[in-house]
Amino acid sequence: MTAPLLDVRDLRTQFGTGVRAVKAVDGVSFTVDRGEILGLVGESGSGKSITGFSILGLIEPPGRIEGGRILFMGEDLVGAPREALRRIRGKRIAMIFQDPMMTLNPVLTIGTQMVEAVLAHDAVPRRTAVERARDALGLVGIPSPDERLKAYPHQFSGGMRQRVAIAIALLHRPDLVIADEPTTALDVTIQSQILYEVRRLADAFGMALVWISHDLGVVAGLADRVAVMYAGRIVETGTVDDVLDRPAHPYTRGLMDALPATAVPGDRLRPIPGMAPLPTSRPDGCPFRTRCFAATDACRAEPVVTVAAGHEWRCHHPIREPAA
Amino acid sequence: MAAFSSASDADGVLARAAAGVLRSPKATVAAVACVLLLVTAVVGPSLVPQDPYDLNVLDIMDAKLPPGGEGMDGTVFRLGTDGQGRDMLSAMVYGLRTSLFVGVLAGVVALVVGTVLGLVAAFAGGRIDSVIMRIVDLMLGLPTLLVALMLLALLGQGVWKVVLALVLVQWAMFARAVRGAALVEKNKDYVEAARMLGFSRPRILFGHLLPNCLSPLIVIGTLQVANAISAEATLSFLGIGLPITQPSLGLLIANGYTVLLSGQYWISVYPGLLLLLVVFSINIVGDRLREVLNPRLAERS
Amino acid sequence: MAVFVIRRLMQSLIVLAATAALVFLGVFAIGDPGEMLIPPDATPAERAQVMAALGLDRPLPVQFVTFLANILQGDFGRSFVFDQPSIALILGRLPATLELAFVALAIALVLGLPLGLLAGLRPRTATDEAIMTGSILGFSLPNFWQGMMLIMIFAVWLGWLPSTGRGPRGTILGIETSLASWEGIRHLILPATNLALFKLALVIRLTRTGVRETMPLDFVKFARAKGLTERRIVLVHVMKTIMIPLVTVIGMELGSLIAFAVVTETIFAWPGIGKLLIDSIMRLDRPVVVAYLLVVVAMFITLNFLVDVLYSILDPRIRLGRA
Amino acid sequence: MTAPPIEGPLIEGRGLVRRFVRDLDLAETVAAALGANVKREVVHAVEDVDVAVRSGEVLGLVGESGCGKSTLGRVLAGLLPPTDGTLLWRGKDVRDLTKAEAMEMRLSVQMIFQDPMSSLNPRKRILDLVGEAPRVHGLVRANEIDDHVAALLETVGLDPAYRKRYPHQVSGGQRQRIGIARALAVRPKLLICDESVSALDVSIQAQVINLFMDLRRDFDLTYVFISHDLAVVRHIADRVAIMYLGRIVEAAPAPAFFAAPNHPYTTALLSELPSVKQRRRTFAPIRGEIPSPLDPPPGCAFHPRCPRAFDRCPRDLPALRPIAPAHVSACHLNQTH
Repeated sequence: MTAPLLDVRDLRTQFGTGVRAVKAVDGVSFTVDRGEILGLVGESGSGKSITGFSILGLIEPPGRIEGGRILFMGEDLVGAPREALRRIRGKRIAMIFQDPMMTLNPVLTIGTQMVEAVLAHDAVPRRTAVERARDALGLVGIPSPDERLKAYPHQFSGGMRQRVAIAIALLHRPDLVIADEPTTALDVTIQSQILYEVRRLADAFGMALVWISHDLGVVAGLADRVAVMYAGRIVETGTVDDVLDRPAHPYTRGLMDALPATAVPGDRLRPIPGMAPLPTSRPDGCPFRTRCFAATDACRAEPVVTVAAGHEWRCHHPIREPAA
Repeated sequence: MAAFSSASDADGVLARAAAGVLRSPKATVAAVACVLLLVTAVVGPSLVPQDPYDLNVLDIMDAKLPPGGEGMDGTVFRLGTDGQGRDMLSAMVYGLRTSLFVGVLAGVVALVVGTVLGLVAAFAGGRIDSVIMRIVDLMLGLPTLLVALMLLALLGQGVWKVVLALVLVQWAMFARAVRGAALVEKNKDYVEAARMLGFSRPRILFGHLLPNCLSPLIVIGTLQVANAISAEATLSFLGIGLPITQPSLGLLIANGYTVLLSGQYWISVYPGLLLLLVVFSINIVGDRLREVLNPRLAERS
Repeated sequence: MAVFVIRRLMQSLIVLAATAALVFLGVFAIGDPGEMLIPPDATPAERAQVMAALGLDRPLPVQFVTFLANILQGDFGRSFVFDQPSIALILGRLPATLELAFVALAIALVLGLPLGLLAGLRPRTATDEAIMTGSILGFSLPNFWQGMMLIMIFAVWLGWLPSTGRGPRGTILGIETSLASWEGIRHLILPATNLALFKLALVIRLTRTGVRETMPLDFVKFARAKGLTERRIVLVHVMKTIMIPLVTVIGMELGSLIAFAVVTETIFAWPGIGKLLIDSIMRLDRPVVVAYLLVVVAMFITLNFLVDVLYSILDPRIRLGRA
Repeated sequence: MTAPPIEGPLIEGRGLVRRFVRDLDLAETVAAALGANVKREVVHAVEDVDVAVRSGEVLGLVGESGCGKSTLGRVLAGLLPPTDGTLLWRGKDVRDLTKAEAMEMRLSVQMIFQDPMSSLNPRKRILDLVGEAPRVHGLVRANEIDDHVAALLETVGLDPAYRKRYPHQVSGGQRQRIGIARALAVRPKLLICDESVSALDVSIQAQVINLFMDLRRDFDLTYVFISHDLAVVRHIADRVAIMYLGRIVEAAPAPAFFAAPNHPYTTALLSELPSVKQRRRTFAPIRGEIPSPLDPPPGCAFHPRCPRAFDRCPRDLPALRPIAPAHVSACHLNQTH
């Protein structure tokens, strides 16, 4: 087996210091292979977005990466020099943000913002950069790209802006794209259009994708593998089928059960009791034990990761269900 | 990201402001200075060696004594004397009284007038809003010092005239800030919720909305008091502010202007330092309040 | 953008009209216009004659129309003191004031932008604290007192620079200016510094606030994610964003510099319109005061209007229709 | 406050229209006269909507952003007067209500908002947030307010000790419960829930949906449940109405609706709904975006995006016609077959 494209090991990112430090990402490990789509799923505050930003070195004070390694094609990005990180950002690893209305600078044209992204990494003539920008716009299905290069972000709808952001991410044909809830702010029909383009482009260019989302449905439809985050940790990883059809961790199971779509209309839903603990006051041992139906005293101890045929979980009392 | 924030900063905007000031050593020192200056202004006349405007105690022979100089009757003038033989320290305390009185009064009146007009503009909307805001634009479009200067050139000197001029040039700032804040708050769901609950308009306006518009008022109010003190001093210095019978710090400085070049620096320098201390202290506190109460910055801290 | 410009143009005209009306009311309706327009030493006969000549015996609305008509023809009345048309006096002194204001603005910008940027990019560091405390001190210093201290220190004690007056003038690019000779510049340094310090403090604050509010925005983070250099992010993305509000304020401040020049010119005996104004107020030379007021307000409104046009060009959301 | 038992709908809108007009100001008029491209703007937020909600039912109002569902909710809530059409409360035109009846309606209809932070006044303690209305309207005696609020908090699943807290001191899900308690405090009949669970995490969303269903049973409540999420609406609603660009394009009892959706827009929405059961799916989106309500397309507003549009669609506005018992749809296709 060849080395994975991205190998995150025991990543720890925290905000602030001392007793009030918020351990947003608390020992996260996962891998992404070339061309693979990994869905990173979790509820708000689970640390999934911070994980994405950590990979690109975009954590700003008072936040910082406390420990762990982020091996990208064998090179450790943690502690890498700023200039080395900059050369990777946008070139080898690109990122798409959640709110398409906010990610483009309102006072610069789309063309300026695309051309500068080309020139940040490739010393090509301006004309070439403009051509590449135009081609990228065409690629993501934006009509009359020549004119649109001269337009400003406010002249685009939310869906179109997200297409522009994807076009910018694709400018350098990166090996990996990290997408942070890129369709959450969009309507269902527009979300579907974006997912269609993403799937098409990922297949065409063989990009790997880390798709960060709170929406299990989107991830189920798009991803090859899923990692489920809770309270700053990954509690379960595996193929989409393994994790969603045969969840081992009670939290994954709880998330699935809470979905209205999985219940009979009019019946009571089965929510996970309680609420996620604050990052400043997480219980010791398994952080889910205060909400878990299977919790015992054993859960006060740190659970270890169990691996079984590519399916991993971090639980003292995994759910054992017969394989379908 | 965090769904909770600390319980300590819960009790209203004033408590938040006070807590914010106390967290900064610099602002705390400035706030203490403000309080001390205020106390000095209030009780000062009973502490200082002479009533500088009682002509009976002045001796022209004591004129222009340098700091530490000894008068004809053996009195030591710590900060020297002015051209009439007046003790500078006493004159400064009296000047401080006048300066603070004019500044605080003008600031408070402008705040009240501006707040009422700003709220009315935000809520009445339509024509009333347009008229009020056009006047505000007009006032803010002209340099305040120029307008005050012109008003006083027309009206003549006097404490109340200076206060009136300062209020006229300052109310618009408050009106615009309150209207801006109120328009933002007005669109929040809690106002709709209050309407759904069948509350009367005054209850919604004053009970629900106004408390959420206080932050900018406190900040601007603080800074405008400093501004008013400074502007009054400038006008008095130019000879069109307060009359010579009620000298503020600005007038004291003006008195020393003519003799400054001949080396009698203390007549201008000491009142100037006191004026600087007053304005600087208030501005430090105001700046800190802006930092603490500015929602755009505070949300992220 | 057309709408924006038209709206501002209409507002400007309204302000101009309102100012004219206020000045008229101030001078003609409140108090005795004769007192303001006739030299105090005139005899009663002269007085009556002048009143009739000026049309002051006619009803107020008629007077207002006459007043407006005279202004539109460039007739702002004659100065009692100089016995010249007051408008000529003002225009003759204007270049000195403009020179002072522009040099002061240049100083404020050249120093203020970098300092504000520095403070904004390093919030809550010692650098930031020092710059910001300095800036608060800057706008707390009473302008006139600060001018006196500058004279005391640099002219009286150190003897480096002249204390008052305008130096020799030369011509650069067809403009008569003090900047043409070193002696002229020496005379300009203290008054320009005095006028600039307050605005410098303001430019620093505005820049810093702008930077601090812009840096956490998503588009800055996205620019980083694109692999842009920090230099380009700050100089292009952040600067362009904060220039838009900054231009407005700076434009307004140029106007207020002209107004504040009243103080600086008085202290440094700079022969501009500000000093003329104070002298005229002291000598009860009302026609000059009226002319000053109308000219300065007109200038001010023109400036604001130009700034608004510039703003609408800078901000694409306005240039291309409503945001 | 008790009303006589009624037949017919609790609240009903007939031909409701709500437009937002922005007239040209003087400057714009001048600019327009000079040839600038400025026009009077009319947002057609709600166009000719008939809607009736029977006592005790849950009507799900579904559509994408900009379709007018929130505006319609606010018109029904009495927050926005309709530009045209009639609103009836218990069968009586709201314009004819006496003062007492109007107040009864005002309190009987309450709204639950999307953003639980913005809908709670940040300067008030939870005790005041929930207790102010019953106190002001004299529903509860002053000395009983505290107990009343405590009981209400317990009803919505909150610790009564929270009375002394401020909204920012509790979590998002708890804030939404406070909003619900505040509405319950005035003993409403009808709750208009505007995207009330959209901002919540899945596990919390399920808790709040359960709460809504419990309250419906315990307090005999009627709901207008506005949401963009068909999965949630399918779970909670008895009847579903789909809006597109200000108009209702399809409405039916929930089971019939989900079993046999009729309108092309509805079928597109349903097929694009993400589902955990579909893996590595091929997405087949409908093209285009929702047009601007400033300038709705002629004929059927959906025709520019409709995969099955034909020559009649840009010409004629399709009417809502019955296609099955209680199932209406506005599509020309229904008449050609």
